[in-house]
Amino acid sequence: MSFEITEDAIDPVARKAELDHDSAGACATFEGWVRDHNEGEAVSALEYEAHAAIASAEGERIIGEALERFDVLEARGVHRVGYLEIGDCAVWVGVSAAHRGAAFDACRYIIDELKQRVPIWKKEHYADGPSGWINAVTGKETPDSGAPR
Amino acid sequence: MSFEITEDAIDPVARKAELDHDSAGACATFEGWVRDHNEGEAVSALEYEAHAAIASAEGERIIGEALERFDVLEARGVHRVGYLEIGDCAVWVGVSAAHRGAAFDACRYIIDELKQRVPIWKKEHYADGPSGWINAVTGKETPDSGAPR
Amino acid sequence: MNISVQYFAVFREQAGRDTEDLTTSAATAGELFAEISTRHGFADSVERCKVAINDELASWTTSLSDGDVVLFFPPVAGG
Amino acid sequence: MNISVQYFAVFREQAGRDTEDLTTSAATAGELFAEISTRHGFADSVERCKVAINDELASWTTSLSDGDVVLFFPPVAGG
Repeated sequence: MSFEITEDAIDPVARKAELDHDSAGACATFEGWVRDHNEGEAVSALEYEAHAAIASAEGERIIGEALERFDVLEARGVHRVGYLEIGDCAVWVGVSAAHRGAAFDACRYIIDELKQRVPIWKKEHYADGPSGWINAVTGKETPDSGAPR
Repeated sequence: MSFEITEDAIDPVARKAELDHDSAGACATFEGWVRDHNEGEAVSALEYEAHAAIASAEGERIIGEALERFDVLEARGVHRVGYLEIGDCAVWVGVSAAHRGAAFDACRYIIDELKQRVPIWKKEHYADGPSGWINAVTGKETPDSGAPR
Repeated sequence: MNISVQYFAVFREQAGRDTEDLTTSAATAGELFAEISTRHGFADSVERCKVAINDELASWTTSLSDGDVVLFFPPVAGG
Repeated sequence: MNISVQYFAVFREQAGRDTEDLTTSAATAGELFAEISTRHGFADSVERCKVAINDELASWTTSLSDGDVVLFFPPVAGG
């Protein structure tokens, strides 16, 4: 399995070991961390929700695309769900290749596509106020009435 | 110290910890591994030589340039010297930033500049023959007579 | 036609529920979304949302069949 | 003028030594490189090599002074 949705803390060391390959001269990784701000607001924590089955399948598809499009050897991704705190790793992507150009390009392709296509949502908890669902398209939060309007 | 030349095995976990920052939402890393081939020849090991003082100073300069040019929070690099085997990590670069675009761009800038500017040389040991110094410009080895001609 | 709908993230909160069983004359996923979107006051447009039918991503023009489970996904925001 | 030269990597192997003390009339680092390059049969052109004087990177047009330690670097290949 090249892509996984998990409720556990991500272990980058174990994941990177899956990229080992005697022909690999380059390894590019990306980690998305929970940061303390978004669009000027102080964030205290994040909650990630996913449709695990569809998210896993779409993540696998993206990894497969990267392996086809770029001259790379191995590629893996994992996204965590649940309640995360500042500094926690929410997503990890890693790619190994003979040369660095393809490793960087594939790694960036995977994270860009994951963020656009995989059914995962995040709700920000603010230091000074209620929470809000984040909208990847605008970066702004979606109105969250908490009840039908 | 943001850049270091070391004779010891590189510890990516310890290095990455230096990138922690509450405002960081993205972390891009690059590792250069010793691969089992170059330009069609089977490689059994690599030997890296550096002028440590000048290499460290030039590496620090490159990290400083990356911090100025890109909207990043922390950047670090380390290059190992000595005798390395297939799969060993020869160079590690890591960058943290609020957003992923700057993290990727700065990480790539640093490794590209390191490879062009820092006085480090590598000698390949081949599975079936003598060794040869590698030339970054052409990717081919430089004639190595082992004695004045 | 009887359809079972599942809501995620902000849609779940705006609809005030996880799932909903309903009878509809909507022929496609897109028509069903328009119908529900009006009723629950969803703020997001169809272009930015996604739909899955019976646990597979589908398109808004996919025809609905009796007994389908339709999942409405607001704009994604992983990473 | 007395200069001390240090060789690295393939230059060290081609020169058959780490260091060399010599008397030269070369005015610049580039002139000294040309002189030595011919003698030791270095294959690399000045455009692809680097020079450091007294442990600081320098340019090929830098003037030499008596007692300088000049380091000749073949094309680098880290990573």
